[in-house]
Amino acid sequence: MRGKFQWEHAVLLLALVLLTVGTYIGLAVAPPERHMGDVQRIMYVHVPTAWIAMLSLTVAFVAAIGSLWSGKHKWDAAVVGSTETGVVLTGLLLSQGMIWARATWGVWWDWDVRLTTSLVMFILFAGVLALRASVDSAERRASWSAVAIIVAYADVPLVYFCVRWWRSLHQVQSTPETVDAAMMLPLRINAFGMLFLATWFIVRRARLELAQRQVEETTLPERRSVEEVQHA
Amino acid sequence: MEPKLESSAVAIRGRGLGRRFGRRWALAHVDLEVARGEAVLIAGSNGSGKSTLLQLVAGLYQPTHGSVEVLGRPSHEQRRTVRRSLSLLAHDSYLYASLNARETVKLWAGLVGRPRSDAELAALLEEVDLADPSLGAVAGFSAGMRKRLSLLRVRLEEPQIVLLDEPFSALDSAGRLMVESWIRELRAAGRTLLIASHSIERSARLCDRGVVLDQGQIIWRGPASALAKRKMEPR
Amino acid sequence: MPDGVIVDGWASVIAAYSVTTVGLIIYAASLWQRRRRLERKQS
Amino acid sequence: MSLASRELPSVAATMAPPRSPADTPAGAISGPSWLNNLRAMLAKELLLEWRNLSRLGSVALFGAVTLVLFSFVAPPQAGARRMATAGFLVLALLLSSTLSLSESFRKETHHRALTGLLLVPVAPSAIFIAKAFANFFQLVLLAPVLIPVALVLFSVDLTATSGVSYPLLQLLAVWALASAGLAAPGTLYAAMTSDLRGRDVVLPLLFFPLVVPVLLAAVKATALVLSGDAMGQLGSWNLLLLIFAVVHGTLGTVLFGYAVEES
Repeated sequence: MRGKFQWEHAVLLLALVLLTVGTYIGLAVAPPERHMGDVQRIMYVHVPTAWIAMLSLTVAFVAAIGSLWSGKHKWDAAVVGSTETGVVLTGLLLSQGMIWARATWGVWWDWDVRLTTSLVMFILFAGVLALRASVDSAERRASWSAVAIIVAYADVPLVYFCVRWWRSLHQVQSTPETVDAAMMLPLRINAFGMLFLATWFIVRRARLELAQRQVEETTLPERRSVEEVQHA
Repeated sequence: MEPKLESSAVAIRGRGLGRRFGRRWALAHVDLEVARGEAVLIAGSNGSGKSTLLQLVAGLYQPTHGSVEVLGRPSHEQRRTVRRSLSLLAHDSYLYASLNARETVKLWAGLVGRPRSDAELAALLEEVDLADPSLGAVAGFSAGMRKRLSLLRVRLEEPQIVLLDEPFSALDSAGRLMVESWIRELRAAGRTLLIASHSIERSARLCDRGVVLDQGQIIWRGPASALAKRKMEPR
Repeated sequence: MPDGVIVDGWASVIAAYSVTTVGLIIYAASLWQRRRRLERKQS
Repeated sequence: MSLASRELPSVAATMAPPRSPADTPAGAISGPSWLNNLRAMLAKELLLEWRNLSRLGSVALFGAVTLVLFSFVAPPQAGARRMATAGFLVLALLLSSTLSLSESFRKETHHRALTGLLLVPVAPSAIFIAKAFANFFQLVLLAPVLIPVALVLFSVDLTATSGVSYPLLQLLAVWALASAGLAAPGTLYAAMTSDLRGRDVVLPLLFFPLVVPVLLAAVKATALVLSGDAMGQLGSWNLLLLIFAVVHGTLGTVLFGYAVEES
C-alpha cells in the first residue's frame, strides 16, 4: 500500500495549482464588482464549492445505487468517500454563505432558498454518516447507508421547491448576465481546482474505507480434517 | 468425500460455504449435499455454526465464502423462489406477541395462500394443544408453547424442504413425541429434512446421515446411527 | 442588492477564504491521521 | 402421550403436493399473489393496531401535552397566538409521529417476526405498504385529539375564517396528507433504525431534516385554513404534500427490501 505512487496525488497537485492560480486571479487581478465591490470576490470560492458539493453528493447517489445493485465493497467505499466529501464541502459552503450574508444583508443567517436548502442537505447527509457510525455489521452498514442516501438525495429537490414557495417574496439571486468575462475566468479555474481536490478526497477516503475493511477481514481458518464413518 | 449426486436429486448443496460475522468465522469450509427425501442431522455444541448453516440455506445471509444452493438455485440470490420451497423453524419464534394462537395461525395460513376453515384451524391448534382460547396472547406463552405454535407455521407452509433448528428444545416429553411422529410423517411424505439438534439420540433415530460441526467446520460425517454411538470428545 | 449595506468587504473575503482553506486542511489532516492509525493497527 | 396418541390427520394426507421452485419458471410468483399478501399484511397490521390501541392513546396524550407546553410559550396576544397555532399543531404531529414510528417496528423485532414474514416469503414491498398504511392510520387517528386541543388552547374559531369553505374538512385533509408524508419515509427509516443501538437519537436525526418539506407545506396549508386563503394557495400546498408522500412512498416500496434483508 505504501511506497507505491498513487495516481490521485497527481490530481491533488493539479488541484492545488489551479486553486492557487484561480484564487490569485480572483483576489488580485479581477476587478471589483460594480454594486457589491470586493465582497463579490467571495463568489470565486463560494460558487465552485457549491457546484462541487452538489456534484459530490450526486456521485454519492450514483454510488449508492451501484452499491445496492451490486453489493460490492468498492461501491460502498465510493459512497463513504463522496458522502463525507460532500458533507465537508456543504459545511464550508454554509460558513461562506453566512459570511456573505453578514457582509451583504447584515445578518449571519437568512432563510434564503439556497442557504436553507444547503443547511437541510448538510443535516441530511451528516445524518447518514451518523447512521453509518452506529451500525456494526458491514453488510448492513453498506445497504442502509445506500438506502438513506438515495432517499435523502431524492428529498433535496422537494426541500428546494418548498423553501422557494415558502419565501416566494424573497429577492432574486444575481443572474449570470451581471457576471462579466473577467469574473468568469477565476470562477472556472477554481471550479476545476475544487473538482480535482474533491476527487482526491473521495479517492483517499474510499481507499481508507477499503483498507479498514481489509483490517476487519480475517482469513478463513485452516481446513480441518473430516472423520468419515461408512457403517454404523 | 460426499457421494456425487445427480443435480436434480440434490435438495441442498453447500460448497466451501463460509460466513464471517465481524472478525469471527461462524462457518467455514462446509461442503454438504442433501439428497431429496433425505434427512440429515447436524450435531455440534453451542456456537458451532448449526443455526448459521440453516439460516444460510434459507438465504437469510449472504455467504462470505463459497455457495449454497437449494434445488439448484443459489439461496441468497434467488431467495424468494428458494423460500417458497422451504420452511425454517428457527431459534427465534417469529411470532407476534400481541396475537393469540388462533390469530397467528390464521395469519400464516393467509400469507401462505391456503386459508383454512375455522374447523381446520381448530384441528391444527388442537394438535399442538393450543386450542384453548383462554390461553390469551403469545406474550403470555411459555417457551414450549411458542415452540409448538411455530411448529404449526412450518406445517402450514407445506414445504419441500424442512429446516429445523432444535425442534425438541423447550418441549415436554409429550411435545417431543409429537414432534417425533410429525417428523416421521414428513419423511414418509418424501420431504427433505435438515435438523440441527442437541438431542442426538432422539434425532439420530429420525435421520439417515449426520454431520458434526465444531467451530464452524464439519469434523465428522457418517450414518446417523453411527453418530448416536459416537462419543462427543470433550473440547 | 441594497447599496451601502455592505460592511467589511475585504475582511469578509479574507474570512471566507481562510475558513475554506482551514476546513479543507482539517479534513485532509483527519484523513491522514485515520490512515496513520490504521497502519499502526496493521503492523 | 396425550398429544401423540390423539387422532392426527396424516400430514401427508392434508398436504397439497409439495411446492418446489423447479415446478415454476424462475422468478415467477407462484402461490399467493402479491395482492393476497398485501391484504393479509393489512389485516395483521389493523389487528395489531387494535390490540395496541392503548399505546396510541398514550401517543395522543403525548401530543396533547406538547401542545399545552407550546401554548405556554406562545405569545399572549390573540392575533399572534392564532398565527402560531398552525406551526405548533404540525410540530405536535411531527413529535408524536417519531414515537409511534419507532414503536411500530418494536413488535416486529421482538421475536423477529419480520424475518418470519420474509421467509414465507412475503414480498418486502407488501410489508412496507401495509406498515406505512398502519402508521399513516395511526397519525390520522391523532387528529380528533390534537386538533380540538389546539383550537381550544390557542382560541381559534374555525367558523370565522374567510375564503375557506368547510374549514374543518380542509384541515383534516391537510392533516391526512401530512400524515401520509410522515408515514412513508418514517416507516422506511424506522425499519432501519429499530434494531440499532442509539435508535432514539438516530431516527429523529435522519427523519427530521427529511420531512422539512412536510413541515413547511403543512404549516402553510394549516395557516391558510385557519386564517383565510385569500389568494387560493391552499391547493398548491396540498399538492406539494401529496407529491412528497407519493415520492417517498414509491422510494420506500422499492427500497424496503434492501433495508430489511442482507443484500
